Amino acid sequence: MVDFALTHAWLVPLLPALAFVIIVFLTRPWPKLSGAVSIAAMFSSFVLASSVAYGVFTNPGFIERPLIYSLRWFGMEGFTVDVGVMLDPTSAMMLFMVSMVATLIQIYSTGYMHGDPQYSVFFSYLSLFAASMLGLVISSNLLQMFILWELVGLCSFLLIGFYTFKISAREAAKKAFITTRIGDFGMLLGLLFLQIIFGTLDLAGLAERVPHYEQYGISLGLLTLIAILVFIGPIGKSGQFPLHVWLPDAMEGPTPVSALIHAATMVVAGVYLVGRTLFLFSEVPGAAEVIAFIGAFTAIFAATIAITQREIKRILAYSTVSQLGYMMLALGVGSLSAGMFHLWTHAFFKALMFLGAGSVLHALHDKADVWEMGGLIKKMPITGWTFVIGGLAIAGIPPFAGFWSKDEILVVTLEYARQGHALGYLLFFLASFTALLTAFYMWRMIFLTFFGKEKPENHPHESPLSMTFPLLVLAALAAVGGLIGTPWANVWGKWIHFGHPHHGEPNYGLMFFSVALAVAGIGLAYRLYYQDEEKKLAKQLAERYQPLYKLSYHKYYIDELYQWFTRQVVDASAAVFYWFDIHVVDNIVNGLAGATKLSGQGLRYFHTGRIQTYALVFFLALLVITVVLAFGSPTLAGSMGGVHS
Amino acid sequence: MDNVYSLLAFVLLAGMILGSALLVVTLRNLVHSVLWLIVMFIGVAGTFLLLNADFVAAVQVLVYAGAVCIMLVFGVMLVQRPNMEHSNPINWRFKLAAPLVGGLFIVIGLLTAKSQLVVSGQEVPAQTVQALAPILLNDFVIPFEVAAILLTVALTGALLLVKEVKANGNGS
Amino acid sequence: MGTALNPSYFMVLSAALFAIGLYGALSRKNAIAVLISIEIMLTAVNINLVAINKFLTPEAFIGQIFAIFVITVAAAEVGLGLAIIIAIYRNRHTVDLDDFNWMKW
Amino acid sequence: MSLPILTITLLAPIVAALVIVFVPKEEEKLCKWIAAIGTGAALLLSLYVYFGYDQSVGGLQWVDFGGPVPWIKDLGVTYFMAVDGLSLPMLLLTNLIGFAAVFASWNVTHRAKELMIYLLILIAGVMGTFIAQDLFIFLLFYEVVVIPIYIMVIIWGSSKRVTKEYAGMKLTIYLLIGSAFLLVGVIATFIQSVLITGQANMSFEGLARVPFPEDFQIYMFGLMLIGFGSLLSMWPLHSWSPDGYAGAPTAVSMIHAGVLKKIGGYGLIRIAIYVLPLGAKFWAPYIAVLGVIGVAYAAMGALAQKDLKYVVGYSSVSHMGYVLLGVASLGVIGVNGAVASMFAHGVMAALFFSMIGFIYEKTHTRWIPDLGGLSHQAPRLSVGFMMAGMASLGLPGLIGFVPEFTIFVESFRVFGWLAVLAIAGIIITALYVLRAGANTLFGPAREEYRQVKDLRGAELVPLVVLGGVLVIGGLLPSLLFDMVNSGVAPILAHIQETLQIGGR
Repeated sequence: MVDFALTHAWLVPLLPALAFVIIVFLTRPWPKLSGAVSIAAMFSSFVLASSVAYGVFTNPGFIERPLIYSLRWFGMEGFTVDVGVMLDPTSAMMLFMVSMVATLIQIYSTGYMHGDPQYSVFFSYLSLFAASMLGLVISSNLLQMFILWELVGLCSFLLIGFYTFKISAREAAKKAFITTRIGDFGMLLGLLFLQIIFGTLDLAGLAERVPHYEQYGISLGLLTLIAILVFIGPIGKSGQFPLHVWLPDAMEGPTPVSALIHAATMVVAGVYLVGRTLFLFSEVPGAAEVIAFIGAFTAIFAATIAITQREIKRILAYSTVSQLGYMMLALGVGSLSAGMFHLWTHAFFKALMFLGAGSVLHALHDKADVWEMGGLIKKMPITGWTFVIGGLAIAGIPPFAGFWSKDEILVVTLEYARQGHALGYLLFFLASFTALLTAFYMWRMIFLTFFGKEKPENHPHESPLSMTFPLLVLAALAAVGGLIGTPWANVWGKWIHFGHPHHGEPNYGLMFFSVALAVAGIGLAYRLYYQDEEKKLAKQLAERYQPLYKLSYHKYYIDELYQWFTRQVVDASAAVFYWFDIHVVDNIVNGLAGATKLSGQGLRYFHTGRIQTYALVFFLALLVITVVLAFGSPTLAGSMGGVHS
Repeated sequence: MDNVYSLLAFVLLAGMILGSALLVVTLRNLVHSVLWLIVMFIGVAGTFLLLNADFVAAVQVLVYAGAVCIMLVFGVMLVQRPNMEHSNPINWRFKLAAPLVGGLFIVIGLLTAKSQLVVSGQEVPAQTVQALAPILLNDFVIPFEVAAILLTVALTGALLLVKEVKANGNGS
Repeated sequence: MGTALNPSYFMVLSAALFAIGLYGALSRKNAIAVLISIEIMLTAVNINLVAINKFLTPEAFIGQIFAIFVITVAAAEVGLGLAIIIAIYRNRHTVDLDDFNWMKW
Repeated sequence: MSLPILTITLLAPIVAALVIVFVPKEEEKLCKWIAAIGTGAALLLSLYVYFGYDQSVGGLQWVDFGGPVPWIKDLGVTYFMAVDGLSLPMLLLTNLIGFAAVFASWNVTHRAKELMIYLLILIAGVMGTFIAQDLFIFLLFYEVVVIPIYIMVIIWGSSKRVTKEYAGMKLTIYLLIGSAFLLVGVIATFIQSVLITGQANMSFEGLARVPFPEDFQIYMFGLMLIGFGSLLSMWPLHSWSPDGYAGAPTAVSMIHAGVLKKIGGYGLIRIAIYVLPLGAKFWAPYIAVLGVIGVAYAAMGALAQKDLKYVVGYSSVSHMGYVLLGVASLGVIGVNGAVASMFAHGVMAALFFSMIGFIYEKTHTRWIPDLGGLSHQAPRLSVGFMMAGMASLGLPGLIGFVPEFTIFVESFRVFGWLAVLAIAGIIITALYVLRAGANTLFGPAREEYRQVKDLRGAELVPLVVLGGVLVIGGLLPSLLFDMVNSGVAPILAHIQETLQIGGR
């Protein structure tokens, strides 16, 4: 089984793809059947992925020498692209995680989407998404990865815009696609550079060649540029500043989508890509620094926005952006292990919280403002308590999952600073402060939503088992999922690392510091939003720091800026181009046509319509020609001179 | 002395042809023009006889002097108003046309004078019809048939044209 | 050559007849007169053909056959031409060619 | 190989057209079925030829009548029908789109019989240009194409920003002016070849072997560039494209954008570059610049449009910019990409236009602000539209991406940062395609389109055929690329050889 799984890992993405085809062409009219097909395929895929993971994690050889098999996709002289499978601990972990979360979320969706007229379509999209994402994870080639990366983006577009009757959903879908497209443009350029310079896009091949870049005749500067170009892709996909704007809007999609795509899987594709190409970034310290800074900045930036948002899914979205920044930071300071670890734990607790939020929305009939909720934990105990577990995990309270991964990131950042990197301590400070803010805004949300006074106008009820079951599973994972990466027995770091495995001594001081931050954040939230039943203090603070509050509430007006740019710059220049086209280019053409017409109009007066005049002119011309031919030129006249028999 | 007679005949025929042709194109009365046209055609037929082309001469008399002229007279009568006196006016172009045709005549004449024609010296057989028939019905059978079709088509076309207009005339 | 008949005579005769016909075709207003003038021009050509046949290629008879074809076509042409003129006359009540100017611009 | 299969393929639509001539015009359905059978037969035959072509051997295959059949001896014109890896994709494309176009016109009731006849003549004409290996025959078919186009636009077109008469005239005149320049270049080239070699030969292969002097090549290439460029809607000779497509009926837009335009690119490679490599080398940078301008300029133009057909019209100009860029790279990878891109664009543009045609048929408008929410009433239509749009913006997994990427690889290597501007076009493309697509299909369902019916029966054929090709070509690009490569590689090898000899 395990050997079969290892050699047939391509079946993992193929099964959901098949499910997609089956649903689209066969079972669309029967929603229940479609859902069953989709879940069955996904679950088989999960089983297979587990076997793959088992196979990989029992064979340490895969750490250094990944299992790769591929076949030629297309090619020509000087440019061949293979597609294939590359299995190492990192991809096996992702494979396992993605297929599991996807399975859980599909189960959840049977409850959440119950009765939706587009039920089958929804499951077909989910299947297609899972197929693309799993394919991305096992890609052995950057172009293959890019292709699936784009397909993932397409699914995201379709799923965000799933409620097609909502204009906001439509706009959000467009925004998501176009914003990530900008990132893809940079990435595409980077890939082109890599292809042209190194002659391959195979990850293994590149990993071999990039360290010897000087032999390929390029400077460190160019390599830095390439690395940054490649990184623009993840900036778009993983919602890093300044291309983060689409992610919060993406919450227009159904909640399972938000959980699956915009928390657990797709958005981490960027992180995963950076992890996959870390051989490139580790060569160029400049690019790595850029990543670290963008990561850290995104983390704090999104956190400051999240503290004032009112919609439950939006808060979670900004928290996602912030956590993704965290992962990037870890990768930027050179620790694949820490970044992937946070990706792993984050997938569980964030999926959990999104699904919990979905459960809440389901119960409250899509009322999303946290200020209008309260006391829900009494009516929805499973949702509430699992949500609390998620909150503890993300805030970084031991022994929940988030603590270990966050601690790991703080450790590596501190080490990075200690190695004498300029501004390394700034990174550490940003990371720590973000941790504090994270705990604060998460618990602000939890207190407002689940605790405090019940609102009489709400009639919440607990969700069905199909929805709570995934919550319970995810809660369990969020609680214990981090234990494989404790500093005392770092199984995680042993398997998933780049370069030399990380053997950090447990840093108790830092651990304490991190817990203190989390507790402080929670405490602050407790003081402001639980103890203070009228929330007077919170309101007062908002009053006093009105400009800051507004800045945060309006997300630093970045959306407005982009909108202004699109409207006033892009559209306006498009209008200018169009004006130029119909008034200049076209008028040149029409002018030529007009000139022709005018000359025709002038010449037409020669056409008197009197046939005898024509004949007169004809014979005059004949006479002239005859005279010229016969008497003008001696040679011609000679030839005209006689009739020869 | 054959030569002298034939020369004399040529001069007389040429005078008859050119004179009547000039009258055709200058007379004001169209009916008179047509009558002089018959004279001209007969003159031409005489010329053909002079040229040992008896069959062509016969055809000339039959077709031109006979059929065509009759048709023309009918045509004139069908379209012309009762007043025949000025039925054939001259337009402004004659001032240009006269020098033009004069020039054309001179040029052709000059070219003819310059040409060195190689006269074969052989005589044309006296009986041309026997010689013509096999050529016309063997070598030229396809053009011959095409000409026949052309005539039929022309006849039908003419009928159609005239008939159609009549129908329209009734209708309007 | 003396007094013997010469092809040049016939050619000049033909040229003169052609010129007269052309003059008529260009200068008359009446469409039928123009048709008549065209007949004169065709006849002129026929004289030429037959004359060349006699003097240059007496054996071949091509000239005479050509003349016969020309006569045939001319007859057809007169028939059709007259039909057209009559048709136009029925519609326009004129045979003056200068009034036939609806083909202009 | 005794059967002249290419000639049969060429004749299939013509025979169908002849049969339709004898069908009473009231029998519209029968006319359409005959047209469908004719184009379907041609499609099957061309598929047979495509998959029967031996790529490992390469070169001209499926030669009709065993070789060139002399036609006009004095001019060296021969009836020479054969295909190689360059013409085969185009042949297949023609028949795919032709077949789909018949079904896209399924609902036309106004003079349907004549429409089908012209459509079939058009298809046959386009096909002929691609399988002719003789310059004269190529031009002959090229001119054949012009006539039905004009008539079809005038009779079945629609007037929006410009009247259909204006659009038809513009389209036709551009085609004719292009062909006039082309003709001058071709005739001069032919005469020069006679002067150099002393014998008349009009086949492409024969002409390619003639060593033309460099100056001559440069001038002639310039002429041909104007000719083929205006056909390919190369900036600034593109302005017929949006107006023409907007005015034309669906079938004409499909065939015109889908394949007729590609005659320009095909001719550029097959005739201009193949016969005049030194001229190509001189002009390549200019072509690249014009291509890049075309990409950016037309993409911006498309962004400003509100009429769906104008969006696609400008977008096709933009895509042709990529093709030009690929051609201008004069490298195997780039030219491969350009040819594959022509194929890809043909399929997607045809699908786009057929879907727009259906939208127009059902809603009587193409004005984007008036549309919206169609995905509720017409999900299949929306799928087709979105597929075309996604292929157009180069979504991987559909046919558009790999050719585009291939072009990028080569042009980026050859032209460096110039190509970046073109690559940036993908962002603008995404912007306008998504705007057009999302605003038409998504959003709240509109009351006035409540009665809109989804695609059914015969209307599904364009979606199935072209959409299927989009997906298959996207997932298995080697099907297309191996074929293209077998045709392009020898041509470029020949060019490289010439350049090395003539390069001095």
